[in-house]
Amino acid sequence: MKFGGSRPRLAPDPDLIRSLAKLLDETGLSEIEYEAGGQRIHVARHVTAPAAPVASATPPDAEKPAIAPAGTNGATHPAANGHDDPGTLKAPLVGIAYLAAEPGQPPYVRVGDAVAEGQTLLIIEAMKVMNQIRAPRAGRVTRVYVGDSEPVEYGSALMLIE
Amino acid sequence: MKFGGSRPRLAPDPDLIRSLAKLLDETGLSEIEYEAGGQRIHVARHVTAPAAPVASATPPDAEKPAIAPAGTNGATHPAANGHDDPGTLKAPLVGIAYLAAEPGQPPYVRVGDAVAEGQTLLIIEAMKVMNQIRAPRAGRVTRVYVGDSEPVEYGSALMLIE
Amino acid sequence: MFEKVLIANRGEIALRIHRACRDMGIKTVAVHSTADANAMNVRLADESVCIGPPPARQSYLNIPAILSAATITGADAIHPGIGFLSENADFAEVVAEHGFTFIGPKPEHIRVMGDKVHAKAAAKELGIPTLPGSDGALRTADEAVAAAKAIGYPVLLKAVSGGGGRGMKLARDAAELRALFPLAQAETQAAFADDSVYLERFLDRPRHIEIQLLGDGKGSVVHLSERDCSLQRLHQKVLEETPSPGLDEAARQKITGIAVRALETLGYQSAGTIEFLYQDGELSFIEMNTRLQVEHPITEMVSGIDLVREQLRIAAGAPLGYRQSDIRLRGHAIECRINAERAEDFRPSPGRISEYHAPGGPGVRVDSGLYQGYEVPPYYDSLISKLVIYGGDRPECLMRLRRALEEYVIGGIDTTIPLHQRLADNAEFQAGAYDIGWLERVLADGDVTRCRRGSC
Amino acid sequence: MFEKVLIANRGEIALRIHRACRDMGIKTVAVHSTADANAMNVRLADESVCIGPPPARQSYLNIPAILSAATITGADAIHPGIGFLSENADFAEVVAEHGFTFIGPKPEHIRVMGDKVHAKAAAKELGIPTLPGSDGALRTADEAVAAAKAIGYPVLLKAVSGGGGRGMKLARDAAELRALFPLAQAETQAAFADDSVYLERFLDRPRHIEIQLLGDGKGSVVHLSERDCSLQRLHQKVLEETPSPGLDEAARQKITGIAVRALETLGYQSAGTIEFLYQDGELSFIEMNTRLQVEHPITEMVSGIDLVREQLRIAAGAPLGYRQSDIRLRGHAIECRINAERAEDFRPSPGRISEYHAPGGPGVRVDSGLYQGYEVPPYYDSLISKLVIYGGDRPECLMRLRRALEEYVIGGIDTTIPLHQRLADNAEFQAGAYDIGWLERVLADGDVTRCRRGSC
Repeated sequence: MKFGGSRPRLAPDPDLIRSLAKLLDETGLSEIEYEAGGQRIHVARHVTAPAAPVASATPPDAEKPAIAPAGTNGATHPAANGHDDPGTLKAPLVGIAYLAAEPGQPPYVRVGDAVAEGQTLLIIEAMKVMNQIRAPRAGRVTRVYVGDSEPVEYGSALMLIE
Repeated sequence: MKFGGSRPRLAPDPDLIRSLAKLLDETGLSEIEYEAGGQRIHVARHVTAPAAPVASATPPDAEKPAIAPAGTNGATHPAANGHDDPGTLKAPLVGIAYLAAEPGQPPYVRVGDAVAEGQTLLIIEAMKVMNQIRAPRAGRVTRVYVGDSEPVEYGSALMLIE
Repeated sequence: MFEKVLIANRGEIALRIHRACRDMGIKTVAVHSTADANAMNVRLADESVCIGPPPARQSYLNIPAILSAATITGADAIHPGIGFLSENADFAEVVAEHGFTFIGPKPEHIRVMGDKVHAKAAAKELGIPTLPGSDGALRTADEAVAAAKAIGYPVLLKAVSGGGGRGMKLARDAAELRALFPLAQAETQAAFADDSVYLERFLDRPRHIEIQLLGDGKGSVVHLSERDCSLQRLHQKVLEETPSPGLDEAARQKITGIAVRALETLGYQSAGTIEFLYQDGELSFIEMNTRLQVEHPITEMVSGIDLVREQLRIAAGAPLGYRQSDIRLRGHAIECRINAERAEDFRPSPGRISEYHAPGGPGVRVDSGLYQGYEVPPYYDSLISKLVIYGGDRPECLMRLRRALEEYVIGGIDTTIPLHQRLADNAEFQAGAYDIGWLERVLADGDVTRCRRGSC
Repeated sequence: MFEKVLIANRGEIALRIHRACRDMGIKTVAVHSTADANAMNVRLADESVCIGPPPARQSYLNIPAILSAATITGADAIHPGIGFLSENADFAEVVAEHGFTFIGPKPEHIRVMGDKVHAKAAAKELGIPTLPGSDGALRTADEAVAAAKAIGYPVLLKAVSGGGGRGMKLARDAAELRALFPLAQAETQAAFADDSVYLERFLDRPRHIEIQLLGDGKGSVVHLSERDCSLQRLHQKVLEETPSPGLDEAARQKITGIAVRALETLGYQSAGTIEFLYQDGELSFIEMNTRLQVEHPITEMVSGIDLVREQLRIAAGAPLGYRQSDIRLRGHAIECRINAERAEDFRPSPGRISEYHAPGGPGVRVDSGLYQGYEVPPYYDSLISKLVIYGGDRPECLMRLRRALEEYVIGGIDTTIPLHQRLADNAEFQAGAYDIGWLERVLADGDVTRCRRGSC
C-alpha cells in the first residue's frame, strides 16, 4: 500500500534470481550471468576450485542491437565489420571500392602479396573522385574483406596487412 | 551497413542456459560466456565439492519496481511488507485492524505474550463486519507490525509469532 | 467533480481510466491482486491497495475487498472499467448503498441489458430492429414454412430451451425446411427434453457494427457513429475501425437515429454501445453493452471526445453540454488489439518483457501498461496493448498502421503483432471486404500468416 | 513520389522524417556517424550508411560522404532535417547537381534568408514589418534625437559594424539619448575602429511569435497560424504552444495575411517559418527559417496536417491541393523539449538510458528515439525527446501536460522533465503571462525550481 510518494530504488527481481537458482540446481552449474539493456544479473553458488580461463566466442552478428524493430534488421556498427586487428585497413571514406586500376586488369594486390609502405592497395570512388588507398606500412596482405565495385561505408574493414 | 531485414532472436531463455550447461559437459570447459550487443550470458561450473545452498539475499525493497514514474512512487508488493518468515501472520483480507476489542481497552496481545492456537490476536473490520484474526498455532508474539485502527491490505504482515 | 476515484480493474483499461482522472486533476486509487503489484497502473496511481490473491474471484471480483479499499482510502467514486464487475447490476447497487458513486449506468439498465432474452425484448419495444424470427415455438412443419415465408430464407431452426448449437438446422428453402423440421425437433427433444423449436433469419456474411452512445440520464443522448468490429476470431474482436468501410450511409443515418431515440426513451446515463449484425443493408440487434468498450479509443480519435472523461462528468451529475449537431467526426481510426499470444496458433505467452519500444510520432496512440522488465501474469486475459492509429482517411490510416507495426518491439514474449502486420498487408482487408467470418476463413487458409517482407 | 529518401540528419528529427516517409510507403536511408550506429532512426531505416566519425564536421556536415551514401544506396531525394546542412544553400545546389532532389526550398530563398542583413531588407521589400530603426548611421546627437522621435522611445543605440553588445546603449528619452550618444560613439570607435552608430526601437518584454507557412513553388501559399515560442533560456526554446495565449486576434489576422502574400511574391516552395517579436500589438520581423522547425508538431496537432509529408509532396512536384479556407485549426497544443540536462543547472547529462517509460493515452504524442539501453552520445545537442500534448482547449492541454509529465520516466541520465513539471505548475505560465525574458527571470528567482508535490 502506498500513500503519498517517494521514489523507489532500482532492485533486482527476486523471482528471476530464484528461477536462476533453480537452474543452477537443475544444471549443476555454479554461475549464471545474464545482461540485457543496462541490467545485469549474476548468480553463483561458490565452492572451492580455481576458475578455468574463460572461453569466449563472439558470433558474427555480435554487434546487432538488442532491439530490432519488426520488419527491419539492426544497424551494424562499422567496428563490427569488426576485425579490430591493428593490421586492419579501414575505409577512410564512403564510396565504391575498386581492387584494380581498370575493369579487367589485374588487382593492385592479392592475398599473400608483400606490400611496401605507401603502395596503392585499392581505390575508393566518391563523387567521381578516385581516391587511392595506400598501405600505411610495409607488410603482407593476409585478407581482402571487400569485393571489387562493392560499396563501403566509413570505417568498414578493407584488408588485413600483417 | 544493412540492406533488407530479418528479425533477431530474443534472450533470456532457460533452454539456452541448459544447452550451454550441456556444452560444458561435452567440452569439459568450466565457463562459457557469450555476448551479443546489449545481451550477455555467462555460465560456469567449478567442479569438486557438493553444491552449498544458494545464498540469494533479497534486499529489503527488492519487490519495488525498477521504474518509478516522475512525481509518483512505486507500489509496494505486499510480500515486501515483507518478513517472509514462516511465523509471519498476514492479513487475509483488506480492512481496518483493531488490536483491542474496544477503544481504550487493553490489546488482545502484546509483544512477548505467549499465545495458544486459535486465540484471537486482533480484529480486521471490513464492510462493518468485525473479523477475528486467530493464531494459526501456539507460540510467542515477537513482533506486531500493524498499529491500532490502521488500514491493512491483503497479505500485509500483522504479527510475528515464534 | 470527484476528488478521488477508485479504479476497480487492471491492465491497460485501468491505466486508461487513471489517465482520464489525472487529465481532470482527480486522484486515483488502484486496487490490485498480488500478481499485479508492479503493474504500471498501480505504480502511477496516487494510492494503491492489494485486495487479494491472483484469482479474479478473490480480487477483481471480490466486492467486499473493493468496497473496503474504497473505505480505507476515502475514495468518493468507483470506476468498474471493462469486464469483471462492470456489468454487474448488484455491484452498481451495493456501491451506491455504501455511499460511493458508481461510474456507469443506472443498475436497472445494466440489469435489463445483461439478460439476452430481456434485452432483445426491450430492444424491440424501443424500436430497435432485431433479427426476424418466429416469435415463440413452432409445433408443425407447416407452421415453420409459413413463418419462414414471412422471415425469408435462409432460416435457422433453433431449440427454444437450447444453446450450444444443439438441434440447430440451416434451411435454404421450404423443401429443405420440411425435411429438417422433424430432425430438429427430435434432436432438441433428445438434448433438452423439450422439442419446441423456433426460426430465425440466417445471415451468412454479416458485419459486426456497433453504435457508440452517450447519455446524461437527464434526457440528452448523442451518438458518435459506428465502429466496425467484424475482424474476429472465436468471437473475440481482433481489430476495429471507424468509420466502417462497409456500412451504407442511409443505414448509418437510420440506425444512429433509432439508437439515440431508444436511449432517450430509456433515460440512459453514461457511455453505452449497441451491437448489431449488418447484412444486405439491414441491421439487427445483438446486444447492448452498458459499459466502456475495449475499442472506444478509435471513436475518441475521430470525434475528439474523451469517453472516459464523459463517463466521469456524467457520473458526477454534469449534463452532456453539447448537442448532436456539435459533434464533428473527422478522419479514420483503427485499433489493433495486441495480445500476449503466438500469432501462429494464439497460444498464450505470458512472461517477462525483455525489451520494449513503442511506436510514436503523428497519428499514433498506444494504450498499454507494458515496460521493459514487466512480467505479464498468466492469470488474466492476454490483451497487453492497444495500438490506435489515426489518419486523415482510410488509406493514410492503413499506411501509418503498417509503419507503426514495423516500429513496435515487444521482446521476451510472443505477441499478435505479426498477425496485425499480415492483416495490414492483406488485399481484402485493405479493400474493406470482410465480414465476421472472414478472418477465421483466412486463418484457415493460412493466407494471412504467409510470409511478408522477410519478417518471418 | 520518391522511392527512397536519404535522411541527412540524426536524433528525433531523423526518426520523425523516417516516420513520414514510411507513412507514405517511401524507403529510407539513414546516414550516421560511428557514435549513432545504434540510434533508433538508424535501426528503423530500410538502409543505413556510416558516413564518418562522431564530429559533425566529418559526418553530418560532410557533404561528399552524404552524396556518396546517396549514390551507393540509389536514393532519389535527400531530406536535410533541422540544423546541420538544412539551411546551407550550397548543399541544396550540389544535391541537385548530383541528380538528387533536395527536400526543401529553392537555394536562392535559403541564401537570401540565411543572411540577417539581406533577410531584413528582403522582408521590408516584401512588406513584412521590421523593427523601426534609423536606416543607416547617425552622425550627431541631433540626428539621433530626430530619428528617435520617429521611432519612439525606448530606443537602443547600436554599432553599425558592431555585434556582441559592444557600444549598445538603451535610451528612454531624448535627454538620456543626448547624454549616451557620445559614449556610444566612443565605445564603438574603440571596439570597431568605426564610430558609426544607429538606432532601433527597444522592446522590453516581447513575445516570440512565429508563423508556419507552406508554399508549393507554384504560387500557392497557406499559413497554419502561429506558434508562441517565448519560453526561452539563453535564446534556446524550451516549450512552445499554439495558439499563443498572448497574441491579439487582429494582429494574428494582419500578420498571417502579410506573411502569405510575402511568400506568394517569392514563389516560396516547401515549409517555412517567419519569426517575429510581438509587443504592444505590433509584430517585428526577426528572421525566416527556410526549413522545418523543431516545434512543428504542435502545428500538426491543431491543423491535422503532417508538415514533413507536405515537404515530401511539394519536393516531388505536387501542388498544395488545398486553399487557406480548407484549413481548420482545432484545440490547443504544447511541446516540451526534453533535454539530457540537469533541470537545476542545465549541465549536459549524456549516458546510458537505464529505464524508459513514455507516456501514452489520448492527446499524447512522443517524438523520441530513446529506448532502454540506448546511449545518449556526448557529441551533439541535448534534445532527446519532444513531448507533444493536445487538448480541446488550453486548460485541458495544461492538465494533460501535467499528467503526461508525471508518467514520463527516463532513467540513468538527468533530464529537463522536472523543469517542465514546475513550469506546468507555475501560475504565471498557466495564465499565459510570459515574454521571452520571463523564464530566465523566474529561473534567477529560483521560483520555478521550487519543490512541488514532493517530487524533489
